[in-house]
Amino acid sequence: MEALKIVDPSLLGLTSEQYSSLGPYLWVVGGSLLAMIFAVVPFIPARISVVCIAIASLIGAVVSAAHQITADRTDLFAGMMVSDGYSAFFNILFLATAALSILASVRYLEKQKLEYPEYYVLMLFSTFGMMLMASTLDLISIFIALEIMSLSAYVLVGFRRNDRRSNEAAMKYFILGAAASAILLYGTALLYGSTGSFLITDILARVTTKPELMTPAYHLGGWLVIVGFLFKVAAVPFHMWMPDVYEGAPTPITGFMTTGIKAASFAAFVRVFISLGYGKDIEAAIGGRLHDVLWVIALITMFFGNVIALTQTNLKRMLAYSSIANTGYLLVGMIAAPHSEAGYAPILMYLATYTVMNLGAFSILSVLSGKGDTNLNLHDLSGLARRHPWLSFAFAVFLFSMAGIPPTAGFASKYYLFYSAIQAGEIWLVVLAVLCSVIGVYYYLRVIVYMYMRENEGLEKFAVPALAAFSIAMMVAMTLQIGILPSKMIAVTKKVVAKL
Amino acid sequence: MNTENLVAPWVVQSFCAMIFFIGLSGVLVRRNILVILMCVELMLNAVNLSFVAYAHQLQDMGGQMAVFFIIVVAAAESAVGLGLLIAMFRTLKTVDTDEIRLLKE
Amino acid sequence: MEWLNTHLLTALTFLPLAWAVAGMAIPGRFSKHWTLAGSLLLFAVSLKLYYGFDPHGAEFQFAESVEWIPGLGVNYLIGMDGISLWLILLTTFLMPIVVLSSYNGVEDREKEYYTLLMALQTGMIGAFVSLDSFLFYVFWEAMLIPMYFLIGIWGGKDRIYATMKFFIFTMVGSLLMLVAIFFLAYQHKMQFGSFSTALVELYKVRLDGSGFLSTQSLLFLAFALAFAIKVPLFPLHTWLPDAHVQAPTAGSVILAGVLLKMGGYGFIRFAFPLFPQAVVLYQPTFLVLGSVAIVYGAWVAMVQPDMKKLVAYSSVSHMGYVIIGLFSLNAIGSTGAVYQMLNHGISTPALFLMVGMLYERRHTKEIKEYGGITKVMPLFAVAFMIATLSSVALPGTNGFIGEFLILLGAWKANPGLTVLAATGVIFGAVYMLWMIQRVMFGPLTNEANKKLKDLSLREIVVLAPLMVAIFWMGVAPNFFFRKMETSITRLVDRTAKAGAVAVALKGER
Amino acid sequence: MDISPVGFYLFAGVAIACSLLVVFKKSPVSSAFSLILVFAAFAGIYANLAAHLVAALQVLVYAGAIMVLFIFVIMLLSADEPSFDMGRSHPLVKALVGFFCVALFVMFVWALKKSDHGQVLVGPYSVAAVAASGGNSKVVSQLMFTRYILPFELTSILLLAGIVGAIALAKRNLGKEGK
Amino acid sequence: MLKWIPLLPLIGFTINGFWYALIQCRPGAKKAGATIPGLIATLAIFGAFLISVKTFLELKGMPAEGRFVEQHLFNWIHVGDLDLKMALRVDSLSTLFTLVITGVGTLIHLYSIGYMSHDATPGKFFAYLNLFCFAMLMLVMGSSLPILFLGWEGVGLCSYLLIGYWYEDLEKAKAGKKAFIANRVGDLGFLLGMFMIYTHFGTLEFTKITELLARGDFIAAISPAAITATCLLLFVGCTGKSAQIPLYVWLPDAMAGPTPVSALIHAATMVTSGIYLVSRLNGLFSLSHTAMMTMAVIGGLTAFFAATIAIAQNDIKKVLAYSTVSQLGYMFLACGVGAYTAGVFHVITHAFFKALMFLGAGSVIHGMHEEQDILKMGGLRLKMPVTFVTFLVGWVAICGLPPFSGFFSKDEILWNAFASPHGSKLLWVVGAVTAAMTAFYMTRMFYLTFMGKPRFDESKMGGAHDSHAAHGHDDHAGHGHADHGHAPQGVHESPATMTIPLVVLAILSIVGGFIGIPHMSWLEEWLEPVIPAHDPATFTAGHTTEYLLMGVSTLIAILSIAYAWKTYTNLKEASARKARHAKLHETLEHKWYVDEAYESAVIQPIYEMSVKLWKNVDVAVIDRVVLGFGRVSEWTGQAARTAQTGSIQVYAVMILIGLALSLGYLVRGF
Repeated sequence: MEALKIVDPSLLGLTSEQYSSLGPYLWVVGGSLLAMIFAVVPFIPARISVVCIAIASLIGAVVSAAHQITADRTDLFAGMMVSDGYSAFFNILFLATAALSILASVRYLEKQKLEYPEYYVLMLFSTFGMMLMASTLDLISIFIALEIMSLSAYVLVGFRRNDRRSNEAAMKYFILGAAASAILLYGTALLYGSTGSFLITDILARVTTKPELMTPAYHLGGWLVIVGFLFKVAAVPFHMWMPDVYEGAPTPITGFMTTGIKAASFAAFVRVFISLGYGKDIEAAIGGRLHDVLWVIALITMFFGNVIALTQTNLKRMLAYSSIANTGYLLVGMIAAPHSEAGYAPILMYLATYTVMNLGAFSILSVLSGKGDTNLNLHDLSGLARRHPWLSFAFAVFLFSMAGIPPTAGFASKYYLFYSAIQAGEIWLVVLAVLCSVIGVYYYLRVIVYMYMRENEGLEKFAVPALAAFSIAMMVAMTLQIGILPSKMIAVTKKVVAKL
Repeated sequence: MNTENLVAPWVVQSFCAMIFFIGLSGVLVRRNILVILMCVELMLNAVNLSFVAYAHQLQDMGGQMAVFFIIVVAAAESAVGLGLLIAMFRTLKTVDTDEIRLLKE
Repeated sequence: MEWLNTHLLTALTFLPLAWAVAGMAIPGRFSKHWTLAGSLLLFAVSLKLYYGFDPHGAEFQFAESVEWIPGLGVNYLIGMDGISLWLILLTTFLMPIVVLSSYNGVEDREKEYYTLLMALQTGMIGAFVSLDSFLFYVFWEAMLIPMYFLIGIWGGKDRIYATMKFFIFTMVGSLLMLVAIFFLAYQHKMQFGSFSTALVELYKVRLDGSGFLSTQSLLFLAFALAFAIKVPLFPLHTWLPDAHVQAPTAGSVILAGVLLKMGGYGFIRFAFPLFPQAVVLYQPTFLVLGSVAIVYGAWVAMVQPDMKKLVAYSSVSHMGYVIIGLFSLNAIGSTGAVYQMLNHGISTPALFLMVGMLYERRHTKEIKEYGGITKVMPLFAVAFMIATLSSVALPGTNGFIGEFLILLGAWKANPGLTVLAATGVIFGAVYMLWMIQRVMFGPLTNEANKKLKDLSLREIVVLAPLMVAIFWMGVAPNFFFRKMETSITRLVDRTAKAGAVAVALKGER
Repeated sequence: MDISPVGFYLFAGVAIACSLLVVFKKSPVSSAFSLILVFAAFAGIYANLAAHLVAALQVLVYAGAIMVLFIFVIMLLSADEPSFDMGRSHPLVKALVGFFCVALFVMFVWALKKSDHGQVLVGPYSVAAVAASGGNSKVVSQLMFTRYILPFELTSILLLAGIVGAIALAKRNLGKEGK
Repeated sequence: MLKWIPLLPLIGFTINGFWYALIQCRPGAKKAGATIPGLIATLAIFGAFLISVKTFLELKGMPAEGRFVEQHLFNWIHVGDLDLKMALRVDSLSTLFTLVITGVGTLIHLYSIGYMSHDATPGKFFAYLNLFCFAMLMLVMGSSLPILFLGWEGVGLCSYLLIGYWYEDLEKAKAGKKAFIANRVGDLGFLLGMFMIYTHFGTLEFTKITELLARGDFIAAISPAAITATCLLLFVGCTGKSAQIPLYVWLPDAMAGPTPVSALIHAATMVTSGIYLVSRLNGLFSLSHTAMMTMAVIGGLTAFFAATIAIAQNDIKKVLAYSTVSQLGYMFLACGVGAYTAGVFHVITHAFFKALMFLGAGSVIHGMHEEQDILKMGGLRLKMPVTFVTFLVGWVAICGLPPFSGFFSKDEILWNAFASPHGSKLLWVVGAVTAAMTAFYMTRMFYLTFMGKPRFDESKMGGAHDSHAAHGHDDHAGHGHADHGHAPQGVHESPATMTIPLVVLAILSIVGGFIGIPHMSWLEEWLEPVIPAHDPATFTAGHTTEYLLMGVSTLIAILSIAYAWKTYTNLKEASARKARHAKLHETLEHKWYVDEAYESAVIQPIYEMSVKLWKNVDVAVIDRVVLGFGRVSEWTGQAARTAQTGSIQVYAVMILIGLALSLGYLVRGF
């Protein structure tokens, strides 16, 4: 047997155009490293320098990511990583989430006496993990990116070290996260065993050319990977961890998690779901049963997400369950995507608007939360409109957007999603989804009732920090802009998804 | 090479599955967080073995590469996990999952 | 000014919103004058609409079309015909009256109050002009938010329950309508290759309308549910009394004056032309529901202790007439129904304004608190009497024309039911006159009533236009019919013919 | 596909026994030691499957580094009191876990058995070819730095994150606490 | 010229109305006198009277068949194939009615100036009176059924406003409400009748309807059942408006209004609109025998029934009210047997003598300072000579003694009841008995009021009477003329403005009969184009029986007058007889407990039903269902929420179960 020619020269070097496509990732990693260094520099107060570096690197990354959207697709690292419209779209989303979360948490950490620079470094690492999840095409790399994101998240959740609730939340998240990652990994192993490759593009190619590769082990592996992702996005049977973690974690982190981590998980989920080969004719996948199972999961996710949220008085837990409900709507999008003309575009749009809405809401909550992040209850909000008209107006816009009332982005994206779901023939699922969202309308409006219509014995007056006010205002503007003129956003998502 | 008394690939995979489920049941049943972490390691090892077995069957190096990365991930994970455990121990003075029921409903 | 001529409807729709936003800069004290000026200006602009509209011209005039969401085939398509002309004029006519009536009725957070009123107007006018079903839905929902806040913040004791119930009730109905709109757009794509939610396009979509549960019937039911809740039709009306009792005077005037018309307008603009067979199939059911609504509304109104609730239930009864008028599916009945919508938009707001005036004086709406106030408030008594006559449909007032045409139209469709519906004429007189007797006539027993002041000049100016309208619409209805008749007949005949043909086809098949 | 049955079944038996011990042993230390035995058994199987580098790593990293860390933490937290806490867990939980784990295992075995249909795909790296081109470690390391360069770099970031995280959590006083 | 007849009263109404609303009822305004508004109103109606006389003369000059004057005002409703024009049309029938309305109306307006001199708000009263005349004139001059309906409901409204004029007394307000609602029930029938006509005839114009009625082939096409139904529905409208059996209850209570109102509305004009409608559509009615028969029977029954009640009434106005109901019964009896001309004739004569007697009663009450109970009157012939004489004429006319108008019209009706093809002997008997009773109770009232010794104490009355407690019957506490309390002056004759109309009406009551003397009645020949006269051949009896019957009816009248006169000369004997059959008398006094019957049979159940409807259907069923959804989702939310126990074990087990179940389902598909 002669020696195998392993070394392939083309893999060694990186062409200049590949470098530019790696721009965003390099910015973020560079930023985090620099931040770590400045954290320990004696003279400059870490508080300011680390934040500035973090924001600067995020902005640099956004700029370079913006070029990628229009640039055509370039493959990197022997096909393991790709820089196409899809990944650029999500990169911008994650970078924006990170930037806005940092803006919201600067004053928050000061109030909570938690001003450690590690916070921002870990935030950058987690963002890096997310960006990779959206752009890697190889199962192992996706797993590693997932781990980068999750490890930083576990630490960030447990960041308030001497608070029992924060530790408890972090530990719960860690253990269940680890178990779920193991399940995902085992699925990858089974897929590898059936198709002989990690690259999802290869898997798709091999499965479509030789359908007999779809052995029971393949389906088993595929379902385990799907379950791994369902856990990450907190679909109902696997959602139990989310409310506790959201309640225990510091508020900006909850905001960061509910938007960033969910979006990243969905980004990877979409790529993997397409490559599993079930997309062509979802009704017939795994003997027609995959469609039914996903249908049921989507329904119970929407139903229980909304119904339990109805009973919550703690704001963070309520938004956690509303996030579960939104996962339900996204799952409806997933089921409908293969057969609808708009494909996965509605999911992307929904994720974008969902991120803007929730981030805005959580920034407001971080501004509202008092010392020690006491759990924020509904009646703390009563009469807020009288003392902070603009803040409560912003919160009302976000709530109306989550409830899906017309002039807001939430409405545009939710009904673009249902619109494409109807085209895919899922009429009864959409009717049920619509009825669940009516339950949602109730508890979103209940918050507005407390703010506007109750006498004000709630929180005492407090100063709204400038940074947070700026980010909230920007998000309100985005929500209304997308709500009134959604066509630009729809066009972008459609173009991005076309090359998927 | 007498082929008939060789170990069939599905047997190896079933063995991995068994180890995996023993690890999983350990995570579910045991209350001591340390043991839970160990069981997670056990599950990851089962997956590693499955990777190597498939690599061997498919005559492809991918499996072994994957194992290499999984070991690294497991290391990082347990580092953070134990860090969390220490932080929790410092405040809750216990490693029992039954104590941490503060966040519910 | 040239832009104004070509884009009159857009200007009309968004002028109030812009005016409200501009009003933000004005200190709270002056916002009410600012809003009054704005609403009067809007009324003037809408009169331009009246003179520009040529009844025998194109089906939809002052049409404007701009691409809004190409992905969904939705474009900003607005236009108006005879029906929406009068409903818009009703809205712009009522708004100055509402603003003037809440001059000293509202003390706290005045600026937000008037901003919400103007935003509400944008929503309403938008809904009346939009010819794209998605755009209609957007305005339909956007209208809810200002009303939600109006009732929620300035309302009565348990306003939160009322406003929440109002919002969720309308929301459930309208969401199913939205699903139906999407399905229609999808059918349009299947049959014509491209998505479109424009009304004129959707007319062309052919749907299987054979059975009671055929696709066309299900779609019709989805639309009908949304509009029946809004009308409100008998079984779905319980939100109305609560909303009215808790709403501030201005809120309930707009709610009764215009929002209830949205249901009727929705039926004749969307449900009828889109699903002719289903309309013919479900005609008897809705005729029965309408008649029951009339009698039920009248009977329950009779026993109400609270004046506002009584007038609210009277609205249920009046709108029952509108439903039978619409579903008689002939020119006379439908024209009567649309006219009845206008009448109801004049007489019920007058009644609500006067109850509001009493509330401002005595801070109670209970009938037993009053008695014999004609002695101290004679002019008020005259005005209240005129409004009652209009609501009781006395010939010479606007109510009679509406009810006469509706009953005549309904008689052609189904004589038996019309007898039941016509008994509403009696019960209508019973509950109104009994209320007048307990409030207006009889000895002046209650001490507090002795000191009541009669109508102030402002209040006279508020009520005068309504009184004039009552008689003008009663004596010279042709002035109104001329402009709306061709549109109504065009819609109704298309529905009746298409529906009948299909039913006949089904019959002989 | 030449796994010598004797070696494999021996190591497999040890591995299963020890992993059961890990789960059902009272004290965490004994669980830790039985886990080390499991790792050793696994290393044996790896060697049997001609994955020598992995076997070495298994022993060095898993048994050596991670388990040492575990034992160190057990001693640090003196969490070794023999609290056989499994007893206290809710009987229903145990019943459910038992039932569903067995059910899943049966499903897995059925699926794996059903899909074991011989050599559909064969890659170039047969045992002989690997030996020919310089042994397992050489091939693995060459692949590591050419085809699998991306995961390799990512793991470096991952470890970095792990370190920063562990310090942020466990370090006694992080700068001036609450300055 | 025609439009000025209704327009003048309308102008009168607007002037008085606005003057009252804008000036008089401002808080500080001084109290307006009755004369100025009175004059405006009277002039308005008098102008209308002059124009209607001119129109009458104009019509006289025209040839028989072309005898009508039309004037188109404007297009009222033009929708689809319905094209209603607001047009006035006066032909021989309606000109008679306009003459009666404007004539009697003028007299009553004049009378009211005096009567309402002490009232607080005369402007309002005269405004309403003029509005009534406008509505009544529209009713009779309308060229199509909807315009008639416009007038029909307009008069209903005015009667409501005028009955409840003294609104501070709750009883009066209730009476007004009762009148309006009773009318509304009738109007419902009328409305449905109109729809039937429209669907079958395609038009609502009278001229077109009469043309179609003439075309035999057209009538054959319509099913007889439909025609009967239409007639019956229209007749229901008439019973409501003209107070026949089922819906007459509102008329006696309508006496709560001021007396001129009772005279004008509830005697002369409004209540006769039913007859106008029936005679206007006589072509339609004569097509269906059953409708005619029901009309006759109900008319007869009402006449008899009302007469029995009238006997036991002590309030002077109540007696007159029931007598009006009875006389209306006669008119419908006439129309029922096909003698529409006789009906119209009786309308005219009745208008004269009944208005006379009401005004007479009014002046008695005015003189007796609001005393209405005839048992407390007596011997007024000396105190109020003019009222006495005119009342005497009215009394004689209504009893039907020969030279007076009452005799001719009532006799015409009895004769037709007896001999016409639609009539029957039984109907004549009922008519005759009722005639006897009419004579009895009228004589009783006349005697007790004017003859015998005065049974009242003059000194207590006079200036202070407005403060006396509201005893027994309703009093006019409302219109206190407290400001100029005059010295107690006893019973006095009414001023000239009140007595002149009495005299005029007395003359008319005498002369009125001569326009319809049997066999050479000018009236029959005048109404020929509108109401085709009966050809005598179809009659079941000849002229001789006619004269014979005339004699019999006169005889009955004389006998019952004598009998009544004898009984009431000595009161003690009369009260003794009353005690003997006390129970019958007591029931009569309570109007056969009809009001109480209606209350318990109709109004109470509806009230309870609506309370139940509101409480059970609205609150219990619909609201509970609606809130039910909320509660169910709340409950499931709570249940699902408790599953979140917080322990990691449970969460992990949930994942395991999720995984196992989904795989269990999927495995079969592998």
